[in-house]
Amino acid sequence: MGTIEVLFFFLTALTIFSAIMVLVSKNPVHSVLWLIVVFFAISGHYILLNAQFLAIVNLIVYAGAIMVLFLFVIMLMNLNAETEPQKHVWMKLAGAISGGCFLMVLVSLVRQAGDMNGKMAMMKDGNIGLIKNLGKALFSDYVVPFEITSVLFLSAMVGAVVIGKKD
Amino acid sequence: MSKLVYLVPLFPLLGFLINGLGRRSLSKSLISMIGSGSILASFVVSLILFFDVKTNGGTVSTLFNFIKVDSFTVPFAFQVDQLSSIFLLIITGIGFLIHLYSSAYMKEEEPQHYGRYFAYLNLFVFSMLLLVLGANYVIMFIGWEGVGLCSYLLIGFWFKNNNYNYAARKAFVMNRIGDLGFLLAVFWLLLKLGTASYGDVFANLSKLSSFDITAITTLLFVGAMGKSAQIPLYTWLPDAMAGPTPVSALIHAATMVTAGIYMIARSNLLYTMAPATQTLVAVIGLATAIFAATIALKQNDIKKVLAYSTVSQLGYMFLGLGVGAYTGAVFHVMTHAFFKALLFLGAGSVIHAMHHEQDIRKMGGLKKYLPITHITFFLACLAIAGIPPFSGFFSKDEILAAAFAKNPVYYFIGVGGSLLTAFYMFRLYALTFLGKFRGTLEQEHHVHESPWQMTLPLIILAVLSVVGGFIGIPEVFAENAHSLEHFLAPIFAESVKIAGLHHLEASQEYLMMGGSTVAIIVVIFFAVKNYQTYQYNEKENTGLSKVLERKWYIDEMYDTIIVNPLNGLGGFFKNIVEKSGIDGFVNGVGKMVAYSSRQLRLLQSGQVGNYILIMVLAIVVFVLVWFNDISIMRFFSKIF
Amino acid sequence: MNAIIISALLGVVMMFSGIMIKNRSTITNIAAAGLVLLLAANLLNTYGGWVIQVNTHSLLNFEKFGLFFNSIAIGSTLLYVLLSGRDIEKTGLYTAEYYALIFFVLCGVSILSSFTGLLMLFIGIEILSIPLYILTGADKRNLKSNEASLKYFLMGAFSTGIMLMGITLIYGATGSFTLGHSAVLPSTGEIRTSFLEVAGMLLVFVSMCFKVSAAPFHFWTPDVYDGAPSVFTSFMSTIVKAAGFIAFVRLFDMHTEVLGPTWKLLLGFVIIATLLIGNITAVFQQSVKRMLAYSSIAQAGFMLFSLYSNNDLAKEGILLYAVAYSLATIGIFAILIKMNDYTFDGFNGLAKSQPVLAFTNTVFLLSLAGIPLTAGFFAKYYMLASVVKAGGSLWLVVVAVLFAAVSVYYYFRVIQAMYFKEGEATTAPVGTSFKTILVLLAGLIVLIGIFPSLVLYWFYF
Amino acid sequence: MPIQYYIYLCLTLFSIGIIGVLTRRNAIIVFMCVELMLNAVNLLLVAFSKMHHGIALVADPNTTAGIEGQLFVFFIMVVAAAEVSVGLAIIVMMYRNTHSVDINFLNRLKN
Amino acid sequence: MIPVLLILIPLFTGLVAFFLKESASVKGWALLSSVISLLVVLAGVFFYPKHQLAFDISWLPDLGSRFSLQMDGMGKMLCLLTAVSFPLIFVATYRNTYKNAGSFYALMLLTQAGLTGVFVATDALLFYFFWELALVPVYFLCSLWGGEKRIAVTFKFFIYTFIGSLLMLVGILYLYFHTPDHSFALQSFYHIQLDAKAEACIFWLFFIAFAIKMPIFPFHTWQPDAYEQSPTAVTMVLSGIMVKMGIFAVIRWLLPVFPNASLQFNNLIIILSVTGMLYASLIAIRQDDIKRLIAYSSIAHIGLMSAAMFAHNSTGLQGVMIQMFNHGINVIGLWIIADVIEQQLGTRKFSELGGLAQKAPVLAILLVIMALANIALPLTNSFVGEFLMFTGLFQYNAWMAAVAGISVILAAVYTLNMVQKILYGHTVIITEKTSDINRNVQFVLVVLVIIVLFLGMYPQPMIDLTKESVSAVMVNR
Repeated sequence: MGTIEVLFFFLTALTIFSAIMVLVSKNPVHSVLWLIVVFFAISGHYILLNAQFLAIVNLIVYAGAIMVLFLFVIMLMNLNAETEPQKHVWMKLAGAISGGCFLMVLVSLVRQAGDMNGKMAMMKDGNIGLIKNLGKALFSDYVVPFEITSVLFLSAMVGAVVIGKKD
Repeated sequence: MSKLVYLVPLFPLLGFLINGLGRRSLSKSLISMIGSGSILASFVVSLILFFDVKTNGGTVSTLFNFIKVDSFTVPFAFQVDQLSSIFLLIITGIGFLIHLYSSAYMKEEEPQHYGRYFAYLNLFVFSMLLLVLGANYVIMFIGWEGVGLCSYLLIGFWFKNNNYNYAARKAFVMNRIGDLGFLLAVFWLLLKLGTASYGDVFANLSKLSSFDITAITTLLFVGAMGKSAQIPLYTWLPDAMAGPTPVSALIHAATMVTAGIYMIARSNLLYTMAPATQTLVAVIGLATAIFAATIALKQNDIKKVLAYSTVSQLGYMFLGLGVGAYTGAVFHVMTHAFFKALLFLGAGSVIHAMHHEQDIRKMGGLKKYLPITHITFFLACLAIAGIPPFSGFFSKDEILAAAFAKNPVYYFIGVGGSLLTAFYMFRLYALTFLGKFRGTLEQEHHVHESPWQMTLPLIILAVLSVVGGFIGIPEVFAENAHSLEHFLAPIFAESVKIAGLHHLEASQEYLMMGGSTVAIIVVIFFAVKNYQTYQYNEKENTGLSKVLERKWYIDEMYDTIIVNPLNGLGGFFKNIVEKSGIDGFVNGVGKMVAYSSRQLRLLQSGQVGNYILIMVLAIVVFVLVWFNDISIMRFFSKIF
Repeated sequence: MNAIIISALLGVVMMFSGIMIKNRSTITNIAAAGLVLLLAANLLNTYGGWVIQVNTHSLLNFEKFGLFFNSIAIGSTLLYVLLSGRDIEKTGLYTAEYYALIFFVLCGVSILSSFTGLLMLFIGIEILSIPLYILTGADKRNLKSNEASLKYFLMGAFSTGIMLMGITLIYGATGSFTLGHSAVLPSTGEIRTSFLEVAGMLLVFVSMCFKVSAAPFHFWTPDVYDGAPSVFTSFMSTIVKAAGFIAFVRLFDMHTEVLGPTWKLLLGFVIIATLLIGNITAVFQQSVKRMLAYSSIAQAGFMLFSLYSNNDLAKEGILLYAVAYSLATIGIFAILIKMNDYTFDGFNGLAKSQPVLAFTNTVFLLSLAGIPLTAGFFAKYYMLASVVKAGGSLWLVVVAVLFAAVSVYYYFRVIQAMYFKEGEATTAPVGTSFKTILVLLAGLIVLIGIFPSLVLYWFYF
Repeated sequence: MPIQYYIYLCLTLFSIGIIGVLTRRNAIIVFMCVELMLNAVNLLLVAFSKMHHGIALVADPNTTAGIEGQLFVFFIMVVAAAEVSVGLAIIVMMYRNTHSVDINFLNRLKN
Repeated sequence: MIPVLLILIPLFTGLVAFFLKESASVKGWALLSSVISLLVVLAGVFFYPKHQLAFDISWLPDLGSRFSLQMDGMGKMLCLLTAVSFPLIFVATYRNTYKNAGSFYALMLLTQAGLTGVFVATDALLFYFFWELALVPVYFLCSLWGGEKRIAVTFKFFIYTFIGSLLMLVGILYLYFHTPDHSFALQSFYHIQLDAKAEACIFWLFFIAFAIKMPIFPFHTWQPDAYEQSPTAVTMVLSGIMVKMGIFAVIRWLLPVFPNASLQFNNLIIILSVTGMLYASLIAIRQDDIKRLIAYSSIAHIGLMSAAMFAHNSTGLQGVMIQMFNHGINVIGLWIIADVIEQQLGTRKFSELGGLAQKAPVLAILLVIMALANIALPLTNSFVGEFLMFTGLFQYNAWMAAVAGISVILAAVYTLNMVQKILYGHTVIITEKTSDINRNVQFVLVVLVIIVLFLGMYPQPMIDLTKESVSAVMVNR
């Protein structure tokens, strides 16, 4: 039980706990905050896996930009626990059960898939996660999708303007 | 010589076309001249043919191939031989007389209907000739249905009266029932022999199994039942009296109804080889003879009486056919044609005189008003009653003799029938002509003898029915006196060879003749004495006489047993099965689609949550289906 | 590559034209011109003319099939703009932006028609979807439009998640982002499948089903098509849907043996469910627009046959189907948009007030119903033929034709309304050019209906 | 670290996301749960990429095998960002018109 | 070349007719076109050699389908029927006024094109095309110009037949992939070898399509309603010609292609047909509506034809062949009369009629003759047909023939009942002041009567015309 294991299990526990908190907390603001915790935990996982670039990007893009965006919107609508609508308990139960079934099925599949047995995810060493290597790959082999995603952003931008602008 | 054959049916056809198309333009006299003239012409031709046949035998002449398919051929061919030539003479001869008679009888009709009448009559003669001349069963069938059609048209001639129309339809449908039997027989022949021509059929009889022959003959006889009004298909004939009286005389007494006899006589060989069928024919014929006679006892409509007597006489003819006396049957057809036509025409002239009064209870004492009609009618009665030496005596006697030879029971029942015949005929005679007039005064004022066009045929026919019998004098009186038998011999030779022709001893035959004659005379006197002082009274008949008056309730029985159930079935199909059953199912499918559509719509609840829920569940199900090798238990065991 | 780059550039051009030009019809004309240009470029690309050479590192592969589909999509878009351009202008303030988004969608389409790996598939799908979320919500004041767009977005995002999970599982099993990579061992030819990969493909399959609105993942379709502004419904339900199918076919083309025997069973179930829900539910609709939404589901059921029996006939068939279905639906929607009342009764007596519209509409409907002498017949014909050729599934074909008979019911309700019912159908004013294009469109449909080879020879030379 | 752990972790996260989507009515929360699903996918991708890298490393010391996984994560993040901007815009538009973000009220379109 | 002309003439004249606005001109145009195609058919039947009657060009090479037409004996006869019927129908209904007549006659002509195509196509896919092309215009004709319940009824009719043809399409596809040379040509269909099970399945796919078209009990329920609701001109086409499509298709596409299956199932089918005969006849007895009566009597006649078809012998088949023509002629005549009565008296219920013979003697005579033809009286055309068919049926099974024969009796019952109720008896208020039929109708009916009587007395030409087709089918057994 080395430090890595300890960290791993701690982060895992944190991730799952805060993820659950995201959907049980009545107040949307709390959900957002818990989600940010989830993202931090996941970034921790990235670091454990020595994917530093992604860890940073995750923090900046998700925990930073996206979540702040969410937070703004929620503030703007000043949603809080009182205004938060609740589904009927049966619906919740149905949702939980079906989600659970989904999990069970996939887990059972993984256990069926013998070919995953004994495979290890390489921790802390292994340098593909470094910015240098990723950047090389991104601008050589994956330049086309990289460029094309600009179209995505353009359309998103246009969309935000078209939809969001008050006319 | 045989080229002339075509002319025989051609003249009536032309007459039909001219009268039919020109009935609005032509004048009555012209119409009647064309109508009668065409028949006269073909009568002349028939005479020529007759003598031609007498000298140098029968011929078959083909016009063209009516139907020619690779499995069989039906030529449109005419066959003139002894049998058909006799019938030609009867049809055209009597046909002509009746045309003549009609020209006066139908005077009151307005020209177009007058023309229609003669057109129908000519068409009838045409198809009757086709029937007789046809050289195979198919052509015969054409004529067979043709005459049925004409009788339909003529019974319903006065189409304003719906009862007449019903009678006409009844006649046609009942004939159709018979015709189906006829057709099936023809199919059977075609199937087994591949031909329907008389010559080939009779030549190849050996190819037929006895069952085939029995079946074919029975089916043919079913046809005869319909056409010749035998039990159980006879009820149309009395109703057919709805038609004009000359029509009854021509079609429903003299010619058409004897088509059945002609057909069986034509296929005598078949019947001779099917004893079972022969017995059937004999029994049916005898039964019909008696049965119809009993009904005739209590009828009060002059034409109805004659109608039932016709049925009964036809019964005798079938009896003759059944016992193998083909000549006798044909002979009786001939004599019956004479006196029955005479009777009908006489009745016609009476009705004419009485202004369409047909109830004999309202007549009487017409002797002094209608001398010619009276005397001729009397002679006819004697003839039909079978008083020697009138024609009916010889023919009926020949049949009865043959019946006796076959089976005495037939004979005695037959004689009983002839007694009944004598009784109802003279009852009719007495009620009509004897006693004193029972009609209204203005009727009495108008009663008068008919014009010459009507009396002339009466006289001619009277003469014929008096002397007509002498062409068939039995062998016992003189050797080879039975000229008809000798003339027809070639037709029946084969049958005779098979069945054998057994004459009775002279003594026995004399005894029979004498006995029956005496009995008949007694009956006649009884009847005349009983009915010449008849007083008309409205009292309802009771008991058996009522049953007889109501014709044994046969019509009612048919209605309840056959007609109504079929109607009911039709209604059931129309209203229940069709609407609710089949169509209901078809529409039900549509309704089901609409209904399920309404239900499926609810699946689209509009709730995103539900949509996604269903998606997730679907995914789960898919995975389970996909890895269906995982049983649920192992599935859970895998998780923990 | 031409199509991708030029459509993206044209999108940008449209954005700027929106700033420069205020007259909307000019913008429409520019868009039309741009589409013509795009079509020309793509055709050049197809028949080996001028091509922009880009080293895609085998992430994209431009074979004839995809390129040809590009021309179909671009061509139908051109027709669509020509027919409904005026109505796009009416929809909102942002005409130019709408066109820009349409061009971006076309970019996504051309990616989907040429991707080789799951990465490009994913990016293509997203480029396809995101503009559609916006277009669905284009009618901002209309609550239905908003609702549709939010529904579409939430469910779309969810299905994206599913797809990504699938892709991840495939990657985990095979170590690559291409399908069927590990299916056949190079050494021994025998098929070795890992559960993970199969599960991943299953999830990808599900999310693709979602995109092409196959039951039971179709639920977004009626609501979104109904809520979105009709012009964009027309675009979504034709070009975009066809693109989805092309992606679907290209994705699962030749990789189905990995999936084992259950594959056909499952697909058969999906097909029948789709046909059932699409056809049966459409029967009872009161709004023609919503009926068309369901009918598009039903048509999807037919198109899925090309997946069921992936053979050459199926590939030709899906192209023909794309053409027939797109042309007919664009036409119907173009007419529908002109109607003042979208219910069936709204069409009562159209034949008297607008004979040309009624007649062309009849042709389009007959084509959708698959009556001979229209393109739709051969579309369905190819689908059925491909299945019969694949063999063994005659029952499926029989079921399909029975549902086709059901489809006649709701298509002909429109015809009945137009011709046989009494009523005063009122439409927005329609110009002669509009009518002319409609007639040309109908003529084209009939022409293809008599000589489908016109389309297929293209595909072959 | 055995790869199964990561798989279970990510599947759990993913399922939690699904459950969130199914159980919450607030459009924003639902959307956040979708983001949660995406993150689960990202983590799994990285784990797999490291796994494949490790396997390939045995054969070839300076291989870049498995890098495509991490790049994919990068693209997912890009797309997610784009989606978020659009999605939030749509939600805001919705809120403007109805003053609610409750997806249960999205029932004008049905049947 | 002839068959192509036969299709193109009505096709193009029809398309032109769409744009003719003025009623009289379009009537003349349609009449002209139909007369021309009649002349062409006559030329084809009597003058041209065999090779002139075939036509074959490439149509869909990649589908293995060719645009190939061929007029054999049966084709000739049915084309003749079609080409004779249309001018007569146009003349007979010349006085009827239709709103926007242009479309009406256009659609009629298109129907003619489709029908002719069906009768001459020797390529399965082409056959299917024409099959539908004949159906769609009829749908519009009935729905636009029919009676008050027209829309629902016609729609039922359309979907019913459409399901049938779709099933047939599946069958065609299946056969196509089992032809030795992957083609739709009739000849290669004749050389297909299928295993018993497959043959049975595909047989039923085809049979249901044709059974619905004919129609055979119990697929008939669309028919009486459709006949009742359609405009009479269309009803004539439906019952006179279109019904023959089903019979024709069975003879051309079913019996030779599925010899074993048709031998396997013919007992069942004949029982169905005979049941249908009696069933329809009994219903007809209870009908009070002229059109429905004719419809059901037509079902009964068709039942006989289908029974004779499946009796598997040349005699019955020959009978069916000529009966196709005869039945067409007779039923058209009856429809014309029904139409005249409805037009003049405004009712079809013959319980409300009576005594028409006094007012309209000419009509009376013609009606009687047509009715007699309907009950197959000798010396009318249908006697020969029914005689042959019954002979064939009798060869197959005597009992079947006997039972079927009952319907002949029933036919007499209901037909004469109709005649009596309409013509005889005293006149009623409705029939009080009616005039006789107009010149056109008179002319048409007289022509029909002449055909009826001529073919009744001398049917041999028809038999010879169709003999080759019969033997062809029998050979392919």
